[in-house]
Amino acid sequence: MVQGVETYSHLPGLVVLIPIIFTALVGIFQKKSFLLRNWIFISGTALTFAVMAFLGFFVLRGETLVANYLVAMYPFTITFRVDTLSFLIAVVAAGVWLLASIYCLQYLKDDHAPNRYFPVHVFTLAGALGVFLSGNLYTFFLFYEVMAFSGYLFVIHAETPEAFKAGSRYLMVTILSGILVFTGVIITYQLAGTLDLGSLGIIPDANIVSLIAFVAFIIGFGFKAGLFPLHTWLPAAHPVAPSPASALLSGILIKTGAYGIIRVTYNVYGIEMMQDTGWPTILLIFAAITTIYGSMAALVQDNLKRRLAYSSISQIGYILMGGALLTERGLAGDIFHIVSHATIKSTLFLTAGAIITKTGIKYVSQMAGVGRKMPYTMGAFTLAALAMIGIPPLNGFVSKWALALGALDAGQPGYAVVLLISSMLNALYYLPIVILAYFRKPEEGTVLYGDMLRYDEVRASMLVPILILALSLVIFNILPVNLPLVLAEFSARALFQH
Amino acid sequence: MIYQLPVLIVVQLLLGSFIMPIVGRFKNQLIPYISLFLMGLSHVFSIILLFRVVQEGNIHYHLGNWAPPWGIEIVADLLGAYMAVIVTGIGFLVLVFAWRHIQREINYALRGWFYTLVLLIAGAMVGMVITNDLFNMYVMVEIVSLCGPALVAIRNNRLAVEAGFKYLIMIALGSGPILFGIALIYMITGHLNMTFAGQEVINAIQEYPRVALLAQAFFIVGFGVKAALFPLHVWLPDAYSYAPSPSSALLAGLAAKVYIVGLTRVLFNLYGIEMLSTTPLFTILKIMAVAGIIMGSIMALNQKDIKRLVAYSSVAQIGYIFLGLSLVTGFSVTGAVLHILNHALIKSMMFLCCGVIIYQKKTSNIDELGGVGKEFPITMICFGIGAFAMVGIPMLNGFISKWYISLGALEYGGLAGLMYLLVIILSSLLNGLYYLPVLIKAFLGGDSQKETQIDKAPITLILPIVILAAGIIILGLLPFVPLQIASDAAQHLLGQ
Amino acid sequence: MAVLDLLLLSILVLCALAAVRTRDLLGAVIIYAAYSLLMAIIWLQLGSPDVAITEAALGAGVTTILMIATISKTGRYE
Amino acid sequence: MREIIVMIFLFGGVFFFTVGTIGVLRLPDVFCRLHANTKSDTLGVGLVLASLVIYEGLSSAGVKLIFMIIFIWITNPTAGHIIARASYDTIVDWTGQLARQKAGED
Amino acid sequence: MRQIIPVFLTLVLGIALLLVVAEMPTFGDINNPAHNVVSERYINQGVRETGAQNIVTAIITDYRAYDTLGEVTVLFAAIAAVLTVLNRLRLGVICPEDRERGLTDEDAGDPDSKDSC
Amino acid sequence: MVFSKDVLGMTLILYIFWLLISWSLNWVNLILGFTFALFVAIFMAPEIIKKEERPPFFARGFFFLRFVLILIREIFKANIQVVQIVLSPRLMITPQFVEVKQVMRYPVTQVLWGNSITLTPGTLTLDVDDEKILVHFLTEDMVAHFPENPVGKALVEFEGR
Amino acid sequence: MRMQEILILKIVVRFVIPFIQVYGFYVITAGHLSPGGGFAGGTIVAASMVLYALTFDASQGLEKLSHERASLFESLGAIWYVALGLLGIMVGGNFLTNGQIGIPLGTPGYLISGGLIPLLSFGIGIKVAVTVVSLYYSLVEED
Amino acid sequence: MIETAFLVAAILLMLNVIFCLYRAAVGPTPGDRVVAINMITSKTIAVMALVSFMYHEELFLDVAITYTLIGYTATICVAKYLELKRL
Amino acid sequence: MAEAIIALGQNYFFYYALILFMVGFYTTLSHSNILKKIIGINIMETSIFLFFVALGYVEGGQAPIMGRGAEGGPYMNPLPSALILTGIVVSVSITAFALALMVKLYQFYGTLDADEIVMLRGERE
Repeated sequence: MVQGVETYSHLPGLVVLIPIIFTALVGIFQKKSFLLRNWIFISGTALTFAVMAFLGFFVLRGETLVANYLVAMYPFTITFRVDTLSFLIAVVAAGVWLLASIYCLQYLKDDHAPNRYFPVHVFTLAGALGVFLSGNLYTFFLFYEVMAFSGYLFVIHAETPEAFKAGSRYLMVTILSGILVFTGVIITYQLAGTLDLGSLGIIPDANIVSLIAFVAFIIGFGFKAGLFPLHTWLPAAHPVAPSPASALLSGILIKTGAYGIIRVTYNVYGIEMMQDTGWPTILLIFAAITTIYGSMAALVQDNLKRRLAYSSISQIGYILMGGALLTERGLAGDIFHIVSHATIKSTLFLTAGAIITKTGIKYVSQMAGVGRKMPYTMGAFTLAALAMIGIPPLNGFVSKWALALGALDAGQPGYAVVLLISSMLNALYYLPIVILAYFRKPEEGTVLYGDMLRYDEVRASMLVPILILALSLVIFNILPVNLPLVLAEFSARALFQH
Repeated sequence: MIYQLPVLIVVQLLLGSFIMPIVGRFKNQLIPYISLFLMGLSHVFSIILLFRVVQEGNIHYHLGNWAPPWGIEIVADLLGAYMAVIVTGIGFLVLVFAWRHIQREINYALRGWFYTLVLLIAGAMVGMVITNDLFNMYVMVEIVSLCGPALVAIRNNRLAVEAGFKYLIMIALGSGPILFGIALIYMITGHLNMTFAGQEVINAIQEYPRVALLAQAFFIVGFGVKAALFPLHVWLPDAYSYAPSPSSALLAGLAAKVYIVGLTRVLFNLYGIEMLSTTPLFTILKIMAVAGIIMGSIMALNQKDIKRLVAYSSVAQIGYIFLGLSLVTGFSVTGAVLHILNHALIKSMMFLCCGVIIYQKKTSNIDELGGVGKEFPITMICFGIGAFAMVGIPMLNGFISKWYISLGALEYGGLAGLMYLLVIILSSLLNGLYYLPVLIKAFLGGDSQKETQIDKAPITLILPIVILAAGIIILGLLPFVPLQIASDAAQHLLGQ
Repeated sequence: MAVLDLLLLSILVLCALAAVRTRDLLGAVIIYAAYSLLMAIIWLQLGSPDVAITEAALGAGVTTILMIATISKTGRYE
Repeated sequence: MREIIVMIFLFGGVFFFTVGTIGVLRLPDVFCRLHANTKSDTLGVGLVLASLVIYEGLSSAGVKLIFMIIFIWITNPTAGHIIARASYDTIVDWTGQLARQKAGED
Repeated sequence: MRQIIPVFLTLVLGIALLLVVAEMPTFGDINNPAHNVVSERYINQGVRETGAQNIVTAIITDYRAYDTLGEVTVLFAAIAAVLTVLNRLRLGVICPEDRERGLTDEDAGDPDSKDSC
Repeated sequence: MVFSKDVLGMTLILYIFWLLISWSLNWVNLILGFTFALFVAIFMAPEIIKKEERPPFFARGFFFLRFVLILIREIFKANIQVVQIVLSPRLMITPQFVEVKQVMRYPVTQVLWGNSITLTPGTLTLDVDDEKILVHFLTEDMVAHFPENPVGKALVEFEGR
Repeated sequence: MRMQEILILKIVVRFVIPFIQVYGFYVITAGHLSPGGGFAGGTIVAASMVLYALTFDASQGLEKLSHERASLFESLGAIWYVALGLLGIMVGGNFLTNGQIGIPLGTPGYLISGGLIPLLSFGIGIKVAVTVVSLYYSLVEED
Repeated sequence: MIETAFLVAAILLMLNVIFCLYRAAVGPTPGDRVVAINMITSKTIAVMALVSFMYHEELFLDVAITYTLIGYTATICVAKYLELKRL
Repeated sequence: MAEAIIALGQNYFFYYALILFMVGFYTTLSHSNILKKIIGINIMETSIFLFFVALGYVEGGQAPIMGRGAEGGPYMNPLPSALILTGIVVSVSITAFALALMVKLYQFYGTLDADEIVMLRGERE
């Protein structure tokens, strides 16, 4: 693969445009026919995924796809730029999205407001893909806000008081995050005179103003990502959202924050300045705290989705840590962990959703016997939990390995220790669930829907996405070429090119 | 003929208002159509004028063929032509809106006067933005000032009359300082034409520095009262919230902006960039603008009435414009000029949305607006677009101007610049905090089972809102033309 | 002339103060009429008879009467 | 010679004006003050303007002055009259009684 | 509090003005900046150029007649505002919905017949 | 008939007024003045001119002139009296209201008489109608001297009685 | 006691009003020769009408000058002004052109001089007079 | 010489005006105030005439004429208001 | 300070205008009575007119009316007078409108006191 050939192509724009068009289509047709709506819905996400995957041919050829729109409006130019990093995360996002879409057809069958959910679901995809494919900070910020505000509709979907409460918090965080990112963007523009993300390091020199911008970026994205002191919205928002939405929120949307931090650190400031100034150390420390804190907090949660949400926080800690280590292998692990965590956490949330639909169980303590009732679902859950803990050959292991290597490269073995501790804590809060589900008999009175002991799996349309996701945890790692890892390494190398 | 355009726009609007009582004697029903026609015509003229100005530079028009220092000169420059387009365009949309809406808020015996006053105020606003003569500007300011309270009090209930009276008193208190400032400028320069006076002021400042400073202070205070600069805004919430919605849209969207343009012209044309960037008054102005941005937002937070909320948000937005102007950098002035347009669009649209809500629900209390979004999705979506534009979401026009003002703050440099940036950012947050609950309540509150339906309001109510919302989006996506004009106008103002 | 000017101006200020301080609104308006009378002389002193004649016509004929008309429609005392 | 006449008329007028002013200050109630107003002021204006007429002669200004004298002499008593009329109904005079009762309406 | 703010503002204003007046051009001086080429032309050429002896009238109705148009407009605005506020002169328009309620064009003239708002 | 004798007379008076005020014999001035005088006369004559209210002014002009002269003399006297009253250390006044009989026949002469009373010594007219005049007297002795007021006599002569 | 029963006032006002009006018209038309002009003259004329309305009754005056008629005159006055301004454009000049483009100025010092100035003053005068009276009636009129 | 006399007369008249103003300010009834204002009006007319002769500007007399013609309108207005409590 | 005193000797017109301005300003702000506020505004505007016209004064000048024989001497600057004529009209218009609003306010609230009106409004709301 050769890096650096830029090809002008409208395909990235198309990728973002398709979901928007399908949002409109879903919105128009959902009154007409239930079935038609579903087909349009699925085909929209599928088409997006297909086009996204098609971009892979170019990326694997080493080309960087660039598309500029509204050039005259500089600096408000909408630029898409697909390099390996963008492609990798975006294609995972699109894939997870497609699966979540298939899943939610069944999940939201008896929902109270499907007419809101389905368009928003597609529209948020546009936002997320726009963020991942953006070629300059303006585009990034634009789609970041679009995605964030449509994510609000995920959070408050249930329209319960808790949902609104969580929604308010989410909204607050979104606005704060938005304006902080805005601050960073505008200071960047002021300092650099450009917003282009194509080069490595556009900020000319390190001074107090650029530090302020950096901090603003970090805090802004940290809000979104759930960095330790800024994470409070996350455990509130994830449980109240519908499960596919939680899967997307946790799997994809919070990754935009991490993605943004990577972009800012490596593309806006550049590795040299970061290494010279050592600013990312702040991030590193907070990331470590986040890792430990998330795991510790997850231990004491009884609500399943809440536990998963805290787990997400802890995993975000890994990701940010990988970015902040400023080593190539650490970055590769970071990028790969974005991918792997996206799949793992989506799996976990989708299974949690499946469990909730079928049994109504929301708490870990009630989960006894679920394994027997829903073996496939619980199997997928187990697989994902193991991946999260970091059992080889699951992809969680691969990313953690790479991260640990990165930490060692950076000469900071302490962070590898943090990884280890966190992994152990992961085991401590995931394995009990599995054990409970498989080896404990349900107590009397906890039966919510039907017989807990009878085999009663969810419908295939929900099960298939879960299984595909679970499979993807393994499949890439047992193939001869671990394609995501290769791509991650490649993009990490690209970001380290001087 | 095209050479006569600048004055024709003004005169035809004024003439239109003069003939209204005569039309009313013979055929009442013609009044809306005539005013719509005239407003539309002047919009077309303004656009032609703008094109002309863009192509060929400023149009200097000498009233009565008297050369400038002796006669009155109209200079249709970019800023003026641009404002004329805004004024007539939004005025047209407001008139379209009012055509069916005023039956809710104005006694039918007074509706003809509403059209008369709208034409008057529009004519005076256009006349004010394109004039190059200090005293002529004062006269036009006074017409606007007189029509404003009348448009508030036309609702003829106790609250509206009280608000109108407060508005009138404050505005009259403001016109005194303006005239005094003109007198002082005349005293030290001997000219009323801004170009000539500006040339003289450079010399006069050496000899009479304090007089020049005092004149500046008077201009700022006078126009500040009229444009509701923060500590002088006391009339604003009542006036905007008790006025009929089309009036509110007109006053908040246009009148306040026009005053700001007047102040801009006076200050920048007379004093020149060097003095302005060093004058202590601009520091005070900056502080006032910042206070306005923060306090306006904070006061908007706990409003129960949707029009009042939007009105308080005006205070904050006007603070933005003043901040942009007082920073006196290329970007910030561009941003301020741009924000004049953007805020005009947004605020007019939001008040018109409030008008639709009042038309449909006969209430403007936020607590009673649960689920309005489901009942009138188009209106509330437009309202949401406006709110998001205020917050500064990209792709909406509010972002662009906010961007430029922030850039200006950074360009201003130093810790102060960062502080202004912080204020702008903080205010975005506050904007979000007070607008989003309304939207959430409108779309998600109330009876969730209510079936979504198309707005029942007449098309003439929906259409202006939709056009304005489309304008917000289009100007957010493609801000090229206004941006170019604004930056050229800013360059012109800054004398570069 | 300056003596006359100063005298006139002083009386003018006195007049303004009296108009402002009078509790009886009718009295205030009447004194305000005197204010405009003195103003007219000052316009003459300053050599602008046009303004003086306008002020004369207004002060004697319009402003005062409109104010009294308003008082007659409202109340006389503060 | 003419100047002396002018001066006499002028200061005569001023004298009567002064008397009127003192009267307005000293006299006890509206009606008595009106006496000072109507008589002294009318004559005062008349004398001052007449002095100017003498000074100027029958030019356009003189004619204007004469017109002024005529109009003042017509309107000033009328004004006094209607003030008295208006006060008559509404005002308690200086002796503390309603003016109307004193006039023998009983 | 109510009294303090006006007093304070007035005092500030007064001090500012006091300081400024000391600097102003001398009253009545022919060499003041205000007596410049503009007023010279009005005085010297005014009669020839406008035909009016009274230069003030020449200015308000010829040199600066546009201001006078504004003045006329101000008066028009004032009377329109007063008639509006006091509801004296009807200049009504009947909207379609009013017509559905049974109002006719004749009603547009009558402010008291059926209240619409 | 619009152009009655009244209208024309009024026009003439106003025209003279115009000419004296404008003090110019330019032809435009003449025409314009006449136009305005005529305009005002035509518009105002129905309101202004009521023939039955006034004695024949022009026929008895001499008496009117005499009345005016007597009036001026009386005004001087009145003012001297006011000076005496006002400038005396103690106010020697005994104000009182007295109704006196109306002697005039025409409204116009009643008005002239009323205003003359106001202008003449120590008296102030308060009310005028066909039967009586309400007069405010400044001092006691003026009440006694009131009937022999020369102005009244002159005015009665002017009325032609 | 009704105001219109005050004989002295009634007759004196009736005597003075025509003179005021003629003087007002003089001030209007001779505005370019002597102090005054449209506004002052119009106000004087208006004062005469107000005087009339005060002395007799407002309702009587209102019959002569109803609000409808007054607003007609106001509009006509303003339109007259604008029309004279547009005349400037007709003859090839700018708005409100007077002597610059071909309008004869006449001899200074006479009533017909100054081109359009007397006409403009006349329009203003009419408008102002009617406006002031209309203001008075608006404020005074009983509801 | 004669101008000085005019000036002195005008100043004396203005001094009178101060006292009239005192009456206008304290005058217990509106009637008193109106009387005082009436006196001020006539003094003003005289002063105006004097001023016009001091400056040799006979056109200033137009202003004085205006006052003589309409100066008592306000008086009538007040009187009518006092009598009828309306206009 | 010394220069201020010297200037007082010459610029007394300006000083008085400013005093009047302050009087009007203070009245408008501090008086709660509506009519007083209106009078205050009028005084304020008049003071500005005074100031403006005083700018046009020329020592020993004639009124700017030509063609009266005695030509030649310095003339007053006619421009301020011309401007002030317009200004006076504006001021009267504002006064008239304010008075109309005042009548209406009295009809609605039954008082002329601004504070009381605010209080009454608060009660009704």
